[in-house]
Amino acid sequence: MDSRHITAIIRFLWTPLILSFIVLTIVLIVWASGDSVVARTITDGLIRTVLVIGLYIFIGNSGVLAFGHIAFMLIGGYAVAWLTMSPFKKSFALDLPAILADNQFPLFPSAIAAGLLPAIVAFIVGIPIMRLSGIAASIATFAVLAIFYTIYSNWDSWTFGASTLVGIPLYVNMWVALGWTVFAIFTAYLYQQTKYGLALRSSREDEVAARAAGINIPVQRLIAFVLSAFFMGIAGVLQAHFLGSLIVNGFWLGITFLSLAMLIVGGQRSLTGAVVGVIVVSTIVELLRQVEAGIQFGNFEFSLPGGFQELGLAVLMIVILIYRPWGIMGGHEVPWPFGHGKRILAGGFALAPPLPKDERK
Amino acid sequence: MTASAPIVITENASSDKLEVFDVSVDFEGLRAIDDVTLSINNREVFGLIGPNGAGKTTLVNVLTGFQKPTTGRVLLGGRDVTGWTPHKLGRNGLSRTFQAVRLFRDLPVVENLEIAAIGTGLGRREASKRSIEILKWMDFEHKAFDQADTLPYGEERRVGIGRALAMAPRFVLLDEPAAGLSDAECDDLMSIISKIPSNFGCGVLLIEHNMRVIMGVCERIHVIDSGKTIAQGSPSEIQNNPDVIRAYLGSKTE
Amino acid sequence: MLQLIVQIAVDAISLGSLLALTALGIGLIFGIMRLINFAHGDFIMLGAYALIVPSAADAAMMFIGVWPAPILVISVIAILIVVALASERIAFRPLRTADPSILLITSFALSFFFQNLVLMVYSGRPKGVPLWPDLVKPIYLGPIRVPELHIITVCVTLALLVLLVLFLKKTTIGVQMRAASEDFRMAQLLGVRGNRVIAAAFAISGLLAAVVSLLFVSQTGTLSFKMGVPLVLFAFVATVVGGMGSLVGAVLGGFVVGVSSIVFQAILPMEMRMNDDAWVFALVLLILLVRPGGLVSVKALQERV
Amino acid sequence: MLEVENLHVHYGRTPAVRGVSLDVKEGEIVCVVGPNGAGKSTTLSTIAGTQAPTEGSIRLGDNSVVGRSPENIARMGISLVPEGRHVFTQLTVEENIRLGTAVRKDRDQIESDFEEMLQHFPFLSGRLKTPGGKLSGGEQQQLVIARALMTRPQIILLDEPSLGLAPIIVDTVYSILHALRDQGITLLVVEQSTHRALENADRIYVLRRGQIELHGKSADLTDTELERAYFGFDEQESTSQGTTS
Repeated sequence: MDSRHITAIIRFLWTPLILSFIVLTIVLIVWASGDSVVARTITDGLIRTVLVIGLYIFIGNSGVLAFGHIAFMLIGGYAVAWLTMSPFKKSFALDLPAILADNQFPLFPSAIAAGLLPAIVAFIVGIPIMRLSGIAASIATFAVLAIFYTIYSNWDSWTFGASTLVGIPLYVNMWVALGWTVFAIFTAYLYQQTKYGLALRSSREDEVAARAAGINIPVQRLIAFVLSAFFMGIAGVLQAHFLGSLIVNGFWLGITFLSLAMLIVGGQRSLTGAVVGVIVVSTIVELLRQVEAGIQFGNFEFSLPGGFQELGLAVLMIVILIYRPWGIMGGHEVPWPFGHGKRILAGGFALAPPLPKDERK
Repeated sequence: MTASAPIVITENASSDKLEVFDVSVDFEGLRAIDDVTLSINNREVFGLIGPNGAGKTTLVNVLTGFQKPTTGRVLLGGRDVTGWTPHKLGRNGLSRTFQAVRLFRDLPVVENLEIAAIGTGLGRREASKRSIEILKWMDFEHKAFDQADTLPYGEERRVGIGRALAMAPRFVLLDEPAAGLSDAECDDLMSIISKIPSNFGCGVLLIEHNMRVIMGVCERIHVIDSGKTIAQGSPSEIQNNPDVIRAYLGSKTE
Repeated sequence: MLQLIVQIAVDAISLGSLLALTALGIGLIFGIMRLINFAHGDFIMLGAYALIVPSAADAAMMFIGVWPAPILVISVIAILIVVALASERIAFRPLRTADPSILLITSFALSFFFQNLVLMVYSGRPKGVPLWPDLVKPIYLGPIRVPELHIITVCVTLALLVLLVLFLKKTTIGVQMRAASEDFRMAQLLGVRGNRVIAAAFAISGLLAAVVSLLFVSQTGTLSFKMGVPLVLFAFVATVVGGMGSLVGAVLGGFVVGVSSIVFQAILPMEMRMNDDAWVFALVLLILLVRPGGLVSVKALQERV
Repeated sequence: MLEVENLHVHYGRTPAVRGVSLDVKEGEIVCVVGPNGAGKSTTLSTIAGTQAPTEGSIRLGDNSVVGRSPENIARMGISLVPEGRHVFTQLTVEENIRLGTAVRKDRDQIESDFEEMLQHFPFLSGRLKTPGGKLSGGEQQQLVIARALMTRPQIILLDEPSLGLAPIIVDTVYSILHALRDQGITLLVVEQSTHRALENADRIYVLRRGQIELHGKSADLTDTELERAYFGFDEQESTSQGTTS
C-alpha cells in the first residue's frame, strides 16, 4: 500500500475522522481542565450526539421525518435497567420474571442486548410502516411512540409506572460516551457509503427515479430504520447509566422536539449536520443558561429572567430556519481541504483525478 | 464521442422483445391509451411519437410499471410482466429516463449511475466499475464527482441516459431526451443513442418531439394520437404520411 | 345500562367535538399552505391563560374570566386571532415556500416558544380556574342525567360547523379559501390575494382555538402550560386519519379519534383500560396502513410521474 | 398593448426561453405555435408572473409587468388560462365563474356580466350548482374561459386550449374565441396545431427551442413555411447536405 493509497483512504474517511477529532478535542480540553461539572455537561452532549446520529441514520438518509424514534430510546433504556440493576434494587420497584429479577448481567453485553431489542421492535413495526411515505409515515412512527409511551407508563411491574426508577448502575462517564459517539459516527458514515445507504439516499432525492432504478424503497428504509433504532436504544442505555434513573415521562415530546431541532438546525441531510446541530444547539442552550444565571460586566451584573433560555432557543431556531432552511450545513459533509488527488470510491475502485482540459485531447 | 467503447453487457438473447398487446388506460372515464399494440426488437432503436397529450408518457408509465393498464398485457422477453412494480421491472432489464430528468440532485454524478447499477443487484465495487466505464464511454468521467445539480441542462440529460444504461437493461426507454437541447447537443445525443444497441446489447424505445433526432436514429417509428395508433413504419414512410402531418399540425378544415 | 350508554355517547360526542374543532383549525391551514401547525394547541392554551391575571402565584386571579360572558368570549376570540395572525406574519410567512417538514419544525419551535413564555410569566404549576361553574351541573332528560356542559359543547360545535360551512360557501373570501386550498397558484392567477386568504385562514383557526379553549377550560377547570399538547396531538392525528387537506376529513377524523378514545376507555377490561391511548394510536396505525391517504383522500397531494 | 422584449427565462440552469420578443395589439388574436419544449408555455407563465424572467421586459400598455406577483398581474388585466385547465373541482360551476371577479372593482357590473356569460355558454346555466370536477373536458375548457372573462381582462392568455379535446369540441372552443375577438377582446393563444393557428389567428409566431423562428400575418404565411419552421426541416436538409459533401 503506497502513500497515495493511504491518502485516498483518509480522504474517503475524512468526514468521520474530522468529526471524531472534533469531539475528541472537546473531551480532551474538558478533561485537562478537570472541571467535573463541565464534564457532566459534555457527557450529556455526547449522549445527545449518539441520539441525534441515530435519528439521522433514518431521517437524513430516507428524507422521511420520523417522530417516533424516542420510542426506541425508551425501550433501550428500560431494557438495560432490567438487565443490569442489582436484584436487590429491582426488588424495590419492579416485579420482573425470575430470570431478570434474580440476575445482574454484565454491562457491555447488556448494552448490546438493550440496543438490539429496539432494533428488533423496529424491524417488526417497520415492515408495515415503511411502505408509507410523507406525512403518513411520520404519523405512523409517532403512533408507535405513543403506543409504547402509554404502555410503559402503565406497565407498573416492569417500569415502575409513571414513577422514577432509580438504582441503575452508574458507569457512563465522558470516555464511555466518547467511545460510543465515535462508534456511532463511523457506523453512520460507513452505512451511508454502503450500497444500502446509497440506495436509500437516492429515494430521498427522488422516489420515482429510485424505483425506476430498481430500488425497493420499503426494504431500504427498513434497513436504516433498524440500524437507527439500535443507536437510539444505545442512547437510552447511555442515558440510563449516566443518570442512574429512568422516567417514562422523559421519553416523550420534550426530547423528541429537542433532538429533531438539533438535527434540523445542523442540517438533516448530512452526518456533519447532525453533529454540528448537537454542538450548536447545546452551546446556545448553555450560553443562555449562563446568561440567565447572571454574567458579570465589571461591577455590573446582568441577568435575564428564568425561562429566557428556552425562549431564546425557540427564537434562534426560527431565525436559523428562515435563513437556512436546510440547516447550518445545508446537506454538506466536511469538505476535503487538500485539492484534487487520486480519489477512491466507496466500492474501493480508484478513479484518477480529472486532467486539465488541454491535456485531455 | 470516444471510438473504442467498451461493451458493457451483451449476453442477452437476441430473440427477446418488449411487447405491448391491446393495452388501454382509462383515467376517470377518459381513455388515455386506446388499444395500442406494439413490439420492440432487441437491438433496435424504436421511435414513439405523437402530438402533445397523445398518451406517450402514459404508455411509457405502463411499460415501466408506474401505471397499471386498464386492459391489455405487457410482455418482456415473452414473460407476462403486466402489473409488476417499477423496481422489479428495473431489476429484470427495463430502464428508463424521465422527461423531467429526475437526477438524484444532491449526489455526485458517479453515484447517480451507481445507484442504478446497485438497483440491479450489484455490490458497490462492481457498481462503481460499471458506472465509470459508462461515464468514460460517454466521455464524461471528468465530471464524475460533480454534484448532479451543478450540471448544465444538456449534461444532466446525458447523466440521465447514463443512469438508465447503468442498469445493463434489455430495453431502455428514453422519454424526450432531446427536449431543450441545442443543435450541437442533439448531434451528440443522436450519436450516443445510435450506439446504444450495439454497445449495450439492448433495445431502445425513443419518445421524442424533435423530428430530426427521431428521423436520424430510428429504424422503425410508431405514431399515436389521442391514445390510438395512427401509423407505423420506417422514417421515410412516416415523414410522408399525411395522417401524421395532420396529427401534428392539426386538421385542415376546408 | 341505558344511563351508561347515553353517558358514554355524550362523552364521546363531546370529546369528538373538541377534537373536530381543533382538527379543523389545523386542517384549514394545512389545506392552503401545507403547514401542520403544532402551535395550534398553544393558541388554545394561551386563550385559557388570558382568563387570569398574569402572575406566577399559585392561586389564579380571574381577569377576563370574570367579565360578562359575551364580552369574555369576544375578548378571548380577539386575543387568539391576533396571536394567530402574528404567528403567521412573523414565523410562517418568511418560510412560505419552504419544505413542509421545515414549516412543521418551525411550528414546533413556535409551540415551544409559547409554552415557555407562559411558563415564565405564570409559572409551571397547574392552576384551578372556575369558569362558569354552573355549567357543570347535570340536566335531566327523563331518567337520564347529562352534564349541561356537554350539551353546550355539542351545540356550539354544530353551530360553528354550520357557520363555517356557510362562510366557506357563501362569502367571497370563503370561496377564495376553498379555491386556494385546491390550487393556490390558479387562485392567484385569478387575482385572489394569497396573503389575505392565508391571513383569513389563520384568523379562523384563532377563532376555533378560542372556542375550544373556553369549552375545554370550563370542562376541566384547570390551566397548565402544556394543556394544548394532548389536544393538538389527537387533533393532528385526526386530520391525518381523516385525510390531510380535507376539511370534511378533519371533522370526521376528530370524531373518529374522540369517539374511539372514549369507547376504548369504556369497553376495555379494567387492566387494559390504562392503555386506552395506546389502543387509539393502534387504531390510527391500522387506518393509515389500510388507507395511507386517510379516510377522505385528496387528489391534489398525490405526485404525478 | 402587450409587448415582450428580448425575454430570457431559465429553469434552474436550463434555458427555456432565449430572447423572445413579441407584441399583441388591441383586438388581435395572436397565436404562438411550436413543438413541445419550445418555450411557449414558459413565455405565457412568465407574462402572467408565475415564472421569473432572467432578462427582458414585459409591458402592458405603459406599465411594466416584470417583478410583480401573479395576483397583481391578474389585477392589471392579464388573465392566464394555463394548460390543463385547472378547474376548481370542489367548487361549483357558479363559484368557479365568480372567482374570476376577485380582481374587479366595478361590483355593479358583475351581475350583468354573469348573465352575459350564461348566454355565451348556454350549457352552464343548467349546471351552476354542479361541482366543476364533474364537467367533461370540453365543458371545463369553456368554463375556464368564462372564468377568465369574468375578470374583465385587457388580454387573455390561453395555453393550448384544444389540448385533450375531441376535434368537434375544439371547433366549438375556437368559435367562442372568434366571438370574443369580434367583441374586441385581445387574445394570445398557444397552440400546437399550425393549421388551427392559420385559421384563427391574425398573426402567428413560431417558437422553436426558445426562439422565434418565424413571425408574420397569417394571411401572408403558407403551410409549408410554417411546417418548415415548426419541424426545423431546413436545418435537417442542410446538415444532411453537409455530411454528404
